[in-house]
Amino acid sequence: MTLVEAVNAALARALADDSNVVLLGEDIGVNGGVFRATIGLQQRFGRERVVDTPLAEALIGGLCVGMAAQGLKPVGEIQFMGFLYPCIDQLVNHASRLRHRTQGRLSCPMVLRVPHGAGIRAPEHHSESTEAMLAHIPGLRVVMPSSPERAYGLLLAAIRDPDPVIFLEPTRIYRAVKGQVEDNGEALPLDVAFVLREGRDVTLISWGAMVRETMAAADQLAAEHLDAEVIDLATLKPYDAETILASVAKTGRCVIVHEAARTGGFGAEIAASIAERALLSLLAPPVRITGYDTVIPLPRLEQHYMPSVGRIVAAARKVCQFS
Amino acid sequence: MTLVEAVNAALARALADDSNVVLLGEDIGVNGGVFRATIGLQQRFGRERVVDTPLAEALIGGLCVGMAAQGLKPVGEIQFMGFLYPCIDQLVNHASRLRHRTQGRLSCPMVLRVPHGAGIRAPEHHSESTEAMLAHIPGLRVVMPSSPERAYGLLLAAIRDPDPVIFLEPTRIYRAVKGQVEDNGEALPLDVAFVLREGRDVTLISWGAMVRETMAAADQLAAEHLDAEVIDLATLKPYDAETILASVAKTGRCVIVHEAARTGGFGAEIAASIAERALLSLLAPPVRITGYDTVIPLPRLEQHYMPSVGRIVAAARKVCQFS
Amino acid sequence: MSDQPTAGEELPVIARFEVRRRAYLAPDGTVARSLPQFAADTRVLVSLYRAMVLTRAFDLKAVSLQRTGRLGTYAPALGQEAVAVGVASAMLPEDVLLPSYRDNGALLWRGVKMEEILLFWGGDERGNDSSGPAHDFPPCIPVGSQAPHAAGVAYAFKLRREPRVAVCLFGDGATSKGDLWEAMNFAGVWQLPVVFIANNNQWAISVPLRLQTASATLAQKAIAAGFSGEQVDGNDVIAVRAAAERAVTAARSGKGPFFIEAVTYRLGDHTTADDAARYRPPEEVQAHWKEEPFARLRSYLVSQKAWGKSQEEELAGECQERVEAAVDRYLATGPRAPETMFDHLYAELPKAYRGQRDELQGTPRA
Amino acid sequence: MSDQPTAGEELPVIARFEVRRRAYLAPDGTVARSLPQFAADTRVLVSLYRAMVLTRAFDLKAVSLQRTGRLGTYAPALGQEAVAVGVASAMLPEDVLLPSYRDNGALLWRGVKMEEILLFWGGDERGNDSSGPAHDFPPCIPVGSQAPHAAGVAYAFKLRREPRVAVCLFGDGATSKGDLWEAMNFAGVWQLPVVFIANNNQWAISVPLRLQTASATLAQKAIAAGFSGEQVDGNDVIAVRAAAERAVTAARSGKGPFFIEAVTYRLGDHTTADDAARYRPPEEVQAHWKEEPFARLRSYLVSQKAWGKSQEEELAGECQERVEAAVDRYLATGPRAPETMFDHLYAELPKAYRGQRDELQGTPRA
Ligand SMILES: Cc1ncc(C[n+]2csc(CCOP(=O)(O)OP(=O)(O)O)c2C)c(N)n1
Ligand SMILES: Cc1ncc(C[n+]2csc(CCOP(=O)(O)OP(=O)(O)O)c2C)c(N)n1
Ligand SMILES: [Mg+2]
Ligand SMILES: [Mg+2]
Repeated sequence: MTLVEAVNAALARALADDSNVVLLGEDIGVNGGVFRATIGLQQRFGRERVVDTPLAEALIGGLCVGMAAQGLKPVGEIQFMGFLYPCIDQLVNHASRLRHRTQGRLSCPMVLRVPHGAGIRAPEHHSESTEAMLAHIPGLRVVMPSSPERAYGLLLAAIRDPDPVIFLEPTRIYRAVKGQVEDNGEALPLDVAFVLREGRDVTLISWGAMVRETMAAADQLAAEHLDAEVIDLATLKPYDAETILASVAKTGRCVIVHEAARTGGFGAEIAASIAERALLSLLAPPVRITGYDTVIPLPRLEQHYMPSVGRIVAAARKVCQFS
Repeated sequence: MTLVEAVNAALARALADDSNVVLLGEDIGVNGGVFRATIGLQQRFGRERVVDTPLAEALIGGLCVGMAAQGLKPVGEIQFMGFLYPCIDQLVNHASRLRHRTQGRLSCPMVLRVPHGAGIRAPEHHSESTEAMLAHIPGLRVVMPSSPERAYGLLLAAIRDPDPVIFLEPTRIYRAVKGQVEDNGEALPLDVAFVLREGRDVTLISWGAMVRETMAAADQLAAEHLDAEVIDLATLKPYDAETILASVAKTGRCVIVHEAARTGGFGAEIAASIAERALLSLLAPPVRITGYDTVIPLPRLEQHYMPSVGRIVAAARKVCQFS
Repeated sequence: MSDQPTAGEELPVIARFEVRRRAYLAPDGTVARSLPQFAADTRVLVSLYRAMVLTRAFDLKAVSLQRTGRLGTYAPALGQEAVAVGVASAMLPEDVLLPSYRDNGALLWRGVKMEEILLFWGGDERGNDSSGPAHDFPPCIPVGSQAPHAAGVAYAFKLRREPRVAVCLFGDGATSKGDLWEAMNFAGVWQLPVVFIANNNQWAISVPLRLQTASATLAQKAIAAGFSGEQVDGNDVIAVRAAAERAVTAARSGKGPFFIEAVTYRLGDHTTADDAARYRPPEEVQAHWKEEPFARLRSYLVSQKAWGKSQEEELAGECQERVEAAVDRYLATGPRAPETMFDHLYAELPKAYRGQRDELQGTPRA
Repeated sequence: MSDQPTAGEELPVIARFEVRRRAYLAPDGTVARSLPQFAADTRVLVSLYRAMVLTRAFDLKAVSLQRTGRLGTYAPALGQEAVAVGVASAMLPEDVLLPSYRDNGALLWRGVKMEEILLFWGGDERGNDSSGPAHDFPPCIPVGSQAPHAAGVAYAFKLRREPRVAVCLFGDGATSKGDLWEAMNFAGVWQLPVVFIANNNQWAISVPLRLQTASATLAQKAIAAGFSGEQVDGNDVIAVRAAAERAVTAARSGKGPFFIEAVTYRLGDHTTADDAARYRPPEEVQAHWKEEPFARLRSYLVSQKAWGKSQEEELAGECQERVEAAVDRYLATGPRAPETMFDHLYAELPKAYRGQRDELQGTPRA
């Protein structure tokens, strides 16, 4: 099953299990979504539970809040992350704090699915990776899977969660990776990082599509007899500092990898908390390998923008040589 | 002159000096803005250059982009930071990249002024400090003054700058501090941090309203014979890492103070870059003293949310004792 | 290019629209148009009058609490009481109200306690965990942003085939916001049971209506979303209730959304933080005092022998008492422990933030 | 509550609106309504026809480039050529065009080179540093978000007393976006020289118009902003140009904004990444082929002896040649150095980012 198929399977399962689940977004009905994540679902669950909305992102966010307050479990889709911005108002001012501002009288069990990131040679504004903007907002959860299994299990968890979850789906690996996924309705835990590979020499931390290059880098490093531990952060907000700190306590060295622009990216948070809470175990500076501090370029240069396996390997090597 | 008077003086100066400067926002005309930052300006420069807009923040951002592309120098006002969110789309997708996407054919010399932060016992949604969301966006400048002098000089610089600048004005010190400001039309440099107080023992880094508590903390520390260096970051994007690193190289210890929620706040970026580039000079972990990871509470509890002088002093003391 | 605009050309008309206006009681209390059915029972009108008087008594007290430092910034509804009361009186408890920050008349009607409203404006979140219908939304501060919620709520009703209606209140300024537009458009497409009600008090802080929009009425904005709107005299509580009742009933029976523009006037400052004298002449305000909603209804009730001086005095005393008692309860509300700022952030506070909460524990209550 | 909706009540009408429709040439090329002045000169019509043919030739080629891996995702305008061409032909060079991503006919008319358009869709920012008027906006991808820019541009014209007009093109889907609404409302208040033109091709990717909005026409949406709109037959380039010319001329002379709904049909896929057969029946598309904009204009020109087979063949050849030459230039465009991704990010790259740029230097060009 590909990652996008896993998303589809989780949505189908949630729709079948819970009549309160409603999907809404642009082109998610007959068309099955521009990435086909919702294919077949309108046919199966009807056009009232799989709703083609007008072209309006603030609306999609706000509808989810209203539906959620009424006990539905809306799962909205924003077509690309570049079109999420008009919806941020609804996320920050409402979704994230409806429970808090009413002291629990109302709540907002919604999920907003957003295809994330670059690398699919898409047009302008289609390749954004601004997860750090969301991970700063108290009251939200921000989740990003890096494999079909985790897409399935984390999406089910997100839908069942009683609070708002932004579920970022890395388009670059929608179809690029396949995995064995059992459609058994079992959720994976939120707020927990996954150790994808154990190692002693250096900790590599990443999330979403970049986990792929990070794992490839670990393979290459192994060939150089450097034993990398790889952590998929998976939930960015709230994130699992314990797993990271435990790993860095062991390795003393770390490289954080993300696709988003460097300055103020979520890697800064990880590096800061490592410095703050594990300084004495550090044998080398925590290094961030990230996208550059420029607008994500159009396809001709996008490959040069995203961290390559080579850059990760070089950084890890350097970190390991540091003394 | 108070900070808000300095803002007013800089705006008046800019309007007088350059006929391309246009102000726009809600209630900025006859009313002079809800904080009186634009008082008297419509009277003096006319209602076409000091424009009362309809109640629409995405519009204000987008108008600025259109005006700027035409060679005007729009200075928009958003009434409170909590109402900036609908405008983020225009900032991220357009203002920040108009020059880049047209490869210099068009540009966007706009300023967006936004009252920032808590501490004035204002209603819900009026006390936001989400500067980290903006400081992550390539192509923007994000500036926050901490005194009347810097408000005057940095705002003039922002208006004269050929690129978009988000100018965050800390409401808590709009009137709380007075300073000698000469209305001489002289700008201060952007992209540069200000060392407000030199010291050898610990570096305190802050921006905006929190600089006040940070300076007070330095005074208290001095009484304990701890010699704190205080840096006002002033420009958050792009920020002046050199000044910070030079200071930390000297002191080996630092406390970063901001009002915004901790996780993914801009303090993370500062701490990360210190860890990355100055690890070996660190004598103690870089510590962040910040707002909590919860919705900024309504006035009854807001004082407990914001970093207090006491928290800063305690952190600095601990950092200095670390070995 | 031709210099001649082809203005003379008579192109065929493919669509026609009109906006109507509803008003019954003239400012002097005479009946300008035969009253709607519900008004035949003067007891109903008395209940509306009483609610308006209570709203004003509460409002005046809230302003004075603010002036004496015992309340935060507060947005009075002076002169606009007929809108909130008229609308609320047309709703059923199971309907959902999505109010703005100036609709306390509606909140009170629906059972929110005065001390809860004070608590909210006094800077305490507990005020929003109120005694009104549990499904009602709290007052919305970011202007217009509650409109998509109203559409979402109405969608839930439609999906579950529940005969319930979402009622969304907002100001003239809000009609400039895109989110309101997006919500109305969606409501039109799905024929949702939602009523959009613009409280057109003619000012958005200092911005007069003519700088807010060029449209001749606000009611006509619904045309863009493919449904109808109506203007009502917002100082005539009978007109407001009649329009709201008609719209709510239609929505409840599947006839889709409706838009009501209630024209009134903000006789007071925008909020206690505002000084309206800065931007509008006292004469304008004076003139509008002649149209405010109390006098006309009272005159009418008196003319119907349904009201008199003694009732008026009794009501004043009763309101005074109720307000004072509520203020006492408000002022007696216990302090909060600072760590409660983490309460209800999530259903269960994630482990990651428990340390922060602990850090706050033990700091003095506020 | 009264059960009786007060439907019988005839409330007084306080505002009336109508929407008119403009169309001249019937699908078979006969004249359904006497033509506007400019059409008396068939050379003008021929120039429009030629521009439409070039647009389609370019479009078809772009799609085939994409299919063979030499271009990125591309949005063809098949069947909608009359809108972009008609609108552009009504503008002056000093006016500012704010196009969407499907308006290449307008870009070409205004002097943008085909290789520049290809470069942009080929994934290279240099394509937007184009040869059209330097003040025109690049194609806007986030739907509707260029509308506030158009208002800002028009505001600059008004402030400087320049007789120039901003022309904003967008699709039917865009009319659901709040930013368009906010921009129109502002344009109404300030009576700005801006023309809003909805290219109503009846689909927004897979969403048909009836799920996009309940409004009977898109033109009526202007009523909400306090100005007028008109529907035109968007397959009749004469109607589009006439409407645009009238609106642009009026705006230029200070008469304020106008809204045009050009009704046409998207005969092709939404983009090369889309397969429209998934969501609409081929019969619908077939039926609309009978109304497309070329045949009717050609028939009319032939009937006027202003066009014939030989011209048609010659034009086809000429377009073919121009397109091929442009494709050659596009494909021959040199690679870019990766560090150029930092060029034009700011007027001058801040010191903070120079190290990142340096890091990229020396990596292979693309
Ligand atoms: C989105 C947003 N922008 C700005 C504000 C600040 N503000 C509060 S009330 C107000 C005016 C609202 O006017 P209107 O909608 O007419 O309602 P009224 O206050 O007159 O009842 C403004 C600008 C806000 N609350 N929300
Ligand atoms: C704000 C935004 N949301 C979503 C998209 C994705 N998208 C691209 S085109 C399109 C449909 C646009 O429809 P319409 O406005 O009718 O223009 P058309 O493509 O038919 O010319 C969508 C949803 C986008 N580009 N921008
Ligand atoms: Mg108002
Ligand atoms: Mg369309």
